[in-house]
Amino acid sequence: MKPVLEIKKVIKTFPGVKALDNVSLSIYEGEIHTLLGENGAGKSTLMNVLNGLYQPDSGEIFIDGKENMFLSPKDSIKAGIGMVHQHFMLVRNHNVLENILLSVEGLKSVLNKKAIRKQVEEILQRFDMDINLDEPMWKLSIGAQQWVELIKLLIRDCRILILDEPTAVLTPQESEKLFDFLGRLRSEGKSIIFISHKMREVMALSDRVTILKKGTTVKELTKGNFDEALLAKLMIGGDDIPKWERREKSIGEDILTISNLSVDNDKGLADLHEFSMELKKGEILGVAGVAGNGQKALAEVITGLKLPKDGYIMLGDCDITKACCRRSMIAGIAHVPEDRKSMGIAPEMSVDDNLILKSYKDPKFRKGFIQNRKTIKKNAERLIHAFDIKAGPPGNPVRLLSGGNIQKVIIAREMSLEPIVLVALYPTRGLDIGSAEYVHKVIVEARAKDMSTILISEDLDELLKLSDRIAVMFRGTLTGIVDPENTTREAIGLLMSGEMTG
Amino acid sequence: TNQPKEEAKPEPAAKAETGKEVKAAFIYVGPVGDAGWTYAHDMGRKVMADLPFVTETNYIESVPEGAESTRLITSLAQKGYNLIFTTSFGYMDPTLEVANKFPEVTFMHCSGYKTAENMGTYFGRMYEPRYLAGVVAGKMTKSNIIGYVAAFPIPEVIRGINAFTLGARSVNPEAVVKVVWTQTWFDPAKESDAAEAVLDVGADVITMHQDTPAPLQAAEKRGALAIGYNSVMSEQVPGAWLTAPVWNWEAVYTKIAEEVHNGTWEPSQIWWGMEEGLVDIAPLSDLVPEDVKAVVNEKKAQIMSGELKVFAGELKDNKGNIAVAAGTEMSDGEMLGMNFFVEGVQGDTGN
Amino acid sequence: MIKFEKRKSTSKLFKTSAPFLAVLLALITAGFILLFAGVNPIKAYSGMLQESLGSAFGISETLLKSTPLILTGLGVSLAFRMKLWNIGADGQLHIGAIGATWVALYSGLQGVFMLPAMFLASFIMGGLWAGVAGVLKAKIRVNEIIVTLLMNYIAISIVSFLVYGPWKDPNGHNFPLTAQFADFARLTSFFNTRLNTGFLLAIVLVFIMYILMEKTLWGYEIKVIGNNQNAAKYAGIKIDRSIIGVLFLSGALAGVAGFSEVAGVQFRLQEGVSSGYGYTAIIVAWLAGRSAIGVLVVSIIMSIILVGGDSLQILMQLPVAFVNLFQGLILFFILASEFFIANKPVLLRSKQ
Amino acid sequence: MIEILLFATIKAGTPILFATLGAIVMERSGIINLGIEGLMLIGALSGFVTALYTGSLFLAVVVSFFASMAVGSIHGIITVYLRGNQIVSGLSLTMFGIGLTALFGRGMVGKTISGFDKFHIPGLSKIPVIGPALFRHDLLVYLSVLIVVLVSLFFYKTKWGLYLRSVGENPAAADTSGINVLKYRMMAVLVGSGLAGLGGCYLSLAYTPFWMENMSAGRGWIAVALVIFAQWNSTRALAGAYLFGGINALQLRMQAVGTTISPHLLAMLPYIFTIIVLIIATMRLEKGSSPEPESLGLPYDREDRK
Ligand SMILES: Nc1ncnc2c1ncn2[C@@H]1O[C@H](COP(=O)(O)OP(=O)(O)OP(=O)(O)O)[C@@H](O)[C@H]1O
Ligand SMILES: Nc1ncnc2c1ncn2[C@@H]1O[C@H](COP(=O)(O)OP(=O)(O)OP(=O)(O)O)[C@@H](O)[C@H]1O
Ligand SMILES: [Mg+2]
Ligand SMILES: [Mg+2]
Repeated sequence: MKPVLEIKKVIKTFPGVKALDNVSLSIYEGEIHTLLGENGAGKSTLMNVLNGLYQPDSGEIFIDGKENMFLSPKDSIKAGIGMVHQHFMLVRNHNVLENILLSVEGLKSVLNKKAIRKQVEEILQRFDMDINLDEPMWKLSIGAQQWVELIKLLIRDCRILILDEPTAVLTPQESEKLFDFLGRLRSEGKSIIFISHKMREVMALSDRVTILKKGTTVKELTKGNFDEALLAKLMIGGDDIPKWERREKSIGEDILTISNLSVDNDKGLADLHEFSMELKKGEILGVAGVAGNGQKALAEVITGLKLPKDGYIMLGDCDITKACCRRSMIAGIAHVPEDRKSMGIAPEMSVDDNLILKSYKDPKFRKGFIQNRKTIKKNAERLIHAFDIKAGPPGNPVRLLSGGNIQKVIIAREMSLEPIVLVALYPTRGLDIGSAEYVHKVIVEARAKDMSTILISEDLDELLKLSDRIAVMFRGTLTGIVDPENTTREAIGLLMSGEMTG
Repeated sequence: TNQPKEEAKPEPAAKAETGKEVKAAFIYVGPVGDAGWTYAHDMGRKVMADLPFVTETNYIESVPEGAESTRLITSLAQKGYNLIFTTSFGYMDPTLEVANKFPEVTFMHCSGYKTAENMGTYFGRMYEPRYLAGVVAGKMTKSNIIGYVAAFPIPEVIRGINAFTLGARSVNPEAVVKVVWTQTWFDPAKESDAAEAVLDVGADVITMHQDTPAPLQAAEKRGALAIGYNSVMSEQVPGAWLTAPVWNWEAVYTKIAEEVHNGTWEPSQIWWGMEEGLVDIAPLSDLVPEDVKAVVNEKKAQIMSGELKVFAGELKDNKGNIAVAAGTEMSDGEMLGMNFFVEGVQGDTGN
Repeated sequence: MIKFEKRKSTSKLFKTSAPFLAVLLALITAGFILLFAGVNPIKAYSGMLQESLGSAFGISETLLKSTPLILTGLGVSLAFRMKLWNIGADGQLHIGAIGATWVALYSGLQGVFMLPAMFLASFIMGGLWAGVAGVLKAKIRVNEIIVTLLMNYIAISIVSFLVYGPWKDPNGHNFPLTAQFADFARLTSFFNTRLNTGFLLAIVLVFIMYILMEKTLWGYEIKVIGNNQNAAKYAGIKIDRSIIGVLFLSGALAGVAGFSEVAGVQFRLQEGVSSGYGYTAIIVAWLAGRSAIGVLVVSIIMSIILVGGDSLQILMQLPVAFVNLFQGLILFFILASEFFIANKPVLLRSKQ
Repeated sequence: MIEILLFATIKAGTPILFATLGAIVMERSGIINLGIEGLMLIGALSGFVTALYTGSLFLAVVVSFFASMAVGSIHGIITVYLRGNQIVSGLSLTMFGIGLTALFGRGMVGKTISGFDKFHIPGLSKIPVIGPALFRHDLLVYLSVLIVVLVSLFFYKTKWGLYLRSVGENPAAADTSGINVLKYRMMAVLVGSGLAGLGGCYLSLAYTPFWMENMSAGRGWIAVALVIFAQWNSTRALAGAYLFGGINALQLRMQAVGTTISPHLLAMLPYIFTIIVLIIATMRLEKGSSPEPESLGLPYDREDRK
């Protein structure tokens, strides 16, 4: 069989970095081909070359055996390639339909919105999705935005589909729906390039796996010839996966008490409704729930980003119901936000500066009004070393770091506050196994030192592995708290869909 | 239309060898293409440049008034220009400042009142032809409302408005002059809007103190009559043109250049009128009936002979107070700082 | 098809010399325009240098001209750090001049307190004027570009109102000028030139602003806010307060430029206190990369071009219009050459 | 009186309206242009010269559109293709335009043409009050209103409008959808420059049929401000331009009927009003939404990561 797509010896350098170093890859008709690699291995770069967004320094691309050179995404689209980018390519201020119209081929000069609206509604129905097409994009949850990206891809007729970490922000249920559909496309003879860091998905989906490391192809394996362990080993290579162990420990008294908390969102609807919960000292409390059921609001009120309408929050003896971000931080609450790039960092500033974003007023880091550059630098050196952050040259703006490393910067900073309570949202989203394990290790080690954690995640594996208790949320209320040792994924799933049980 | 008038060209001075060569430079407040004030000065400069002993003339345009001009005037003095004209009121202090530093250079400042050993002033009694223009307007208006589009309420402009009004009311006591300030010297669109504003309230003659012909064109479009300023613009508004008080700066420029050349120059305050030919009323157009022409000529002769004083008592201001008592007349100093509107003017002096 | 790609070698030397290279390239290209206008570019450029730097007078005038540019440039840069656009430095300068003039003429102060009081008045008035835009931005998110821009016109009208009306010099023949300041209300000038302590004040403020923007906690907060407002909020920074503070200080600096103009150069208030310094300041701030030291350097270079530009009129007999054209072109070429310095052309073949 | 005031309002607002529309088209694509003032002058001079030598007003309008476009292309090349700073480039364009027109306009000083005449729309112009106010203008006024409608339709009803808006909001998203970001931006700069030029030619062909240096007198700057005021929307631009023109017309008329308010204070009115209306409009915006194109002022570099 001849490959529909063949990449040969592609090299791509960015100032200071060789992102792709002689990569070759073949994609066949009707297969799901997974690209696996650490953060920064070059997966997205390679896909962007295929998409025509990046120009390779050298190398060749063949479509159906014919050499092809993509000067722009337009060329790539013409060749039948469609891509969902890792970072959303959405117009925030346009409504959903307009965003979708952008990728419709052969759009009429005078927009035929009605016809396309119908087409989109059909797709939505097929996935049992409820998205208002007239809503401006910025109002949508991240998960919904991901679906819009997918619809943009599906509405156009492509032979080769590239999905760069599409499931990072989807719920397990949503991912399942997507996989079903991908399966159907495969059977129609389409080729799919799939990127994910979630081994479960890779195992379930892939016909073939190519492993990328530091910009080169390490290995190509076909279905049946790989298992999770092998893939992980090949991917990490000589590096070790951080090892950690969750030791049993006695959980202390209540440290954070949330009582009857109600929070409204911008639209005046309830995000949280009379929500009550306690967090104990030294406990990791997992919070499960389909995105948009109030987890974010919960994190925001605890960390002071939002004011509750009603109810109170006590940290020890301290009432932090009305505390602003700064006060809640001083009280001992740290926050790993959901959207790392749009909230967690000041992108143009250096890693050093980002590592003191919360503690820049700490006497350690200043002499009066003047910042103490020496201690700031020392602090950065210590954290970069401790958290193994690949920070690049000194003064490097943090935006140039890979997603995984940006996440490490945030976590390092928050942990350096030595908080009493850590509120972590989706802390391992998009991280490779090595990095994800590392984050887990940090959290568990802090637990040993009596830090309590509220771990909000959609990854049930993560929750089950880490949590002492798992709280499940549905429509702004608590539907149950379960013990991870004595529960099943199914049981949690039921609670997540609003089914009340013990 | 804006060509220097042939007859205004003076006799070439004789014997260039005997006197000092003149290198003259000008500081202009606007661009020479402004069709108004600066344009008129530059016409004068060109005439002067033709004098045999004038070896070079130079100018700098669009020089902001105030601090910026000091540098440019100094720079000109340093470069060997021995006669420097600064052509706007705002250059007064800067000119004086530089004059004190360059005693061997002759400075002439237009429209101010400060002088020095080597600095004199020059200006024209524009109010004389303004008065005559007022006479024309007073005779020509049917609605007895005359529109006056003016730039800024400085004494020179106020003096012009007053003289114009006195002229108009000398032949038509019913006439009122409505003033609209534009707060700009060159914004043709706004000036034409301002003209429209007075036309809308019934004006049928428009005059102006601006550096563009815009108000006149607005008048022509609406079938009103127009009296210009600075120079003859009859070709731009053939259907409305009556006349204009105009500048003939070459009269001063050639005279000063000659004095400097001959070494007879003395600091003085030149304030010439129609008599000396620095200001004049442009020929009245065919729209002006003969009898009006006769009145204007008569009054012109009276002014030139000194028989008619424009600002002689009794004058009332437009609030009813007596501004100049009967039997007296305003001194030059008082006129230079004029700050009130005479009876018959409708508007605010902005003070 | 030709495509440009980033140069990968970015040596320190190359990076620091790039801006100068850009100016050089710009001058070479603009030289052709001069040739086209019938002027020998070498002569023109040496004339410009001679005019602006060739004599004690030239140097003093160049530095004098740079003073308001430095002050307004600092203000604009500070605001840009927070991604706030202060296009109103011109108006703030006018208002600062009003403040200083009020103190000089009507406060009744005497002697050594006069100048500090004038400074303070211009600082506060300029600050409050820009602070209006700050409050509107912080409290109701009104776009500051339009507010600061439109307030320029209002400020200029206020100056007109004052000098034509209540503040007119009673002995000034009714011309629109205030009375001249007493000697103790004037800044000291040096070496019989017009250069005065206003320039030193500007230098001092450059260093204060350098420390403030680069070294202090507030400078850090400003950078964070300018970078990512969400992150700033998340870090517990009071954004609204900083917006108001930054616009206040930005306007205050421009206000001080008004002080240095009336107290150092004009010794009275009159229309046209500024010859468009507030707008030039925007160019200065950008070319300076928003750094205080950069503002100092770029302001002086701008002044060299502006003062040197006089010679194009005086020596080369070029009309002022040409000088405008020339300055516009120089900037165009600086922008363009920045690109060619950062990128190199490569040939691409389409294989479709 | 009201119809006279309305008439004057529309007239005074029209040059600003053209320029604002031009700026909106550009800014919607993500390019700020502080060179509108320069472009207006180019339009004014080129239109005037054409009318003077050919006698054809139609040709004059066309030439002024294309001449401004040609000069605007400098800004386009620098900001779109060379990714130069838009602010500095725009300011340079203003200087350049002022200089260029002053240089080439020297010979035109003092010349005059017969500009646009009023065109009474049959029927409509007879309606009392409204007729004299709205339907007795010159053709360029009607053209400006037509362009308001066209711009609106273009942005919201056509595919190119959608693409153009996307390019200004998120060029990467547009690019990956196969839209040629640079081409769209360049086109927007060209067309926008042409429209700004029409604002200028309205001044020299319809307002005052002659050429004078710097005759736009700061209207380009007002246009830049009105874009924000109009929240990048062409219909609001019409409201803004007319508001601005109207207050000006009103303040001149207050003088003409003999008010004794200081003319300096009257001169502030248009600016104060514009700010006040802007505040009200901003307060009415939905929380969290922003009418400003998200990538306004940012160059697009495909391989750069933000
Ligand atoms: N726009 C860019 N400019 C400069 N360098 C870039 C750019 N995009 C990617 N890189 C470089 O490409 C390399 C690979 O990045 P890439 O995004 O392809 O990694 P990845 O494998 O997709 O990682 P992840 O799993 O985190 O998504 C990085 O080392 C980085 O240096
Ligand atoms: N523009 C750049 N210039 C230089 N180095 C870069 C650049 N962008 C990324 N890098 C480096 O590349 C590596 C991986 O980058 P990359 O952003 O591709 O990872 P990523 O995990 O895909 O990030 P994200 O999740 O944001 O896509 C990091 O070491 C980072 O420092
Ligand atoms: Mg990636
Ligand atoms: Mg990546």
